[in-house]
Amino acid sequence: MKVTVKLFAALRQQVGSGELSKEIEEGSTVEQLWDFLREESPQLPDMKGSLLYAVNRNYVTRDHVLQDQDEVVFVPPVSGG
Amino acid sequence: MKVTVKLFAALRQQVGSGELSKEIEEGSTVEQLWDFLREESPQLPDMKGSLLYAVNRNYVTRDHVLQDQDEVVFVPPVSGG
Amino acid sequence: MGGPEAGAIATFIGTARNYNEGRNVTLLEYEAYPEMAEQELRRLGQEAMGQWDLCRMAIVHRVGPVHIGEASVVIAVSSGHRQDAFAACRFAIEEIKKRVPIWKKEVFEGGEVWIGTQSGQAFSPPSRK
Amino acid sequence: MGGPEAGAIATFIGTARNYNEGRNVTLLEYEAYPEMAEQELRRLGQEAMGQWDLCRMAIVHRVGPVHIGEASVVIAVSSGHRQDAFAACRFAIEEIKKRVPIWKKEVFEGGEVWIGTQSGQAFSPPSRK
Repeated sequence: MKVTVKLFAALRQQVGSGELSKEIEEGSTVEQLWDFLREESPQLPDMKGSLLYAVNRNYVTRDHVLQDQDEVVFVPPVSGG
Repeated sequence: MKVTVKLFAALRQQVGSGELSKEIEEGSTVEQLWDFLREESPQLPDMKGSLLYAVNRNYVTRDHVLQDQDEVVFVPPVSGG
Repeated sequence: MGGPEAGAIATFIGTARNYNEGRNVTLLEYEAYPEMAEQELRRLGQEAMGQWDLCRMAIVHRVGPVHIGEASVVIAVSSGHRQDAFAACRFAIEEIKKRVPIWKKEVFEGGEVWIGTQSGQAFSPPSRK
Repeated sequence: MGGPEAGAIATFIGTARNYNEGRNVTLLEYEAYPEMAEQELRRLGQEAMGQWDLCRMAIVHRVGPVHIGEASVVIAVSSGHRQDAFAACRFAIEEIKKRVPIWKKEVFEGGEVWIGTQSGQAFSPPSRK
């Protein structure tokens, strides 16, 4: 199945793209997708401890299971305001 | 000796004047001046418990001894803002 | 109020409400002991500047009639970090309500009353200076 | 923001400072995940309306370049009583900084950095929803 990954801020710059389309296995969690992405793009920092996960514009826990066509965003610490 | 009493808000309306000139005895305290004023103008409420005293534009305690030419204000509970 | 070294501006505006303690208010009227009010405002501003790390602070209070919906008081504070601006802004309005010699008369349907001096009402006077 | 039933308006303005953690900052640049940022702002507004007795609330956050001295975020809250406006205004900026997906890049003399994602810096992530 296929999901869309959107990248922002530091992550967007590190990967060099704001949007990726990823083929993943059924039953994958959002955390597994992040691990998968880091294998592909080793320039991504090891920042699991400070990362939040958003699926379809809502925060989810790391063990959230992805569905086909999900929009996934790895949210580095926000710094608005 | 002589002091000036300025009255504001409810007190001004109750006395019907914003400024009074008062002859007082040497050694009088600001609280004694209030008592004296209430004898003269019984329409003034018994509000010692909530009154503040200001002499020459500074808050003072009730036992503050007045000097000639002092400007005295009896400050009912303020309600600015 | 801002400036290159400011990261935060907090403001407070007090406005005239049409309702207070069961009364339909139609107008407010403020009266001040002007020389002392200005001095106390300046003083509390200095106290705030000493207590928090502020860039600038301004306070304006109206006297005379203030119609419903209009502002009676405006406080603005800028600082490097937001905590200071918030705290000082809050401090300013609380101190104004405790010690700055300004009084509000509420005109409502059927009467008027000086707020703070109704007979029978209990007050906690500010600590005397 | 005001209105006949409002007695208080509290506002907060975040402005771009020329100095942060030893760096002479020359420009800020904000980037957002716009759809989710708007949704989170709306959500935190609703939470504030449920938690305090408010009349109105508005939040604006800029994206793109923000020059030194300019505002990056404006929050305005009106309420019958000042405690509610202050508390909700404070809540809004704290929540924005915790959970609204907006990021700030600081451009300074000699470099630039995304705030919040510097390596080696410790973060306390917001509670997951």
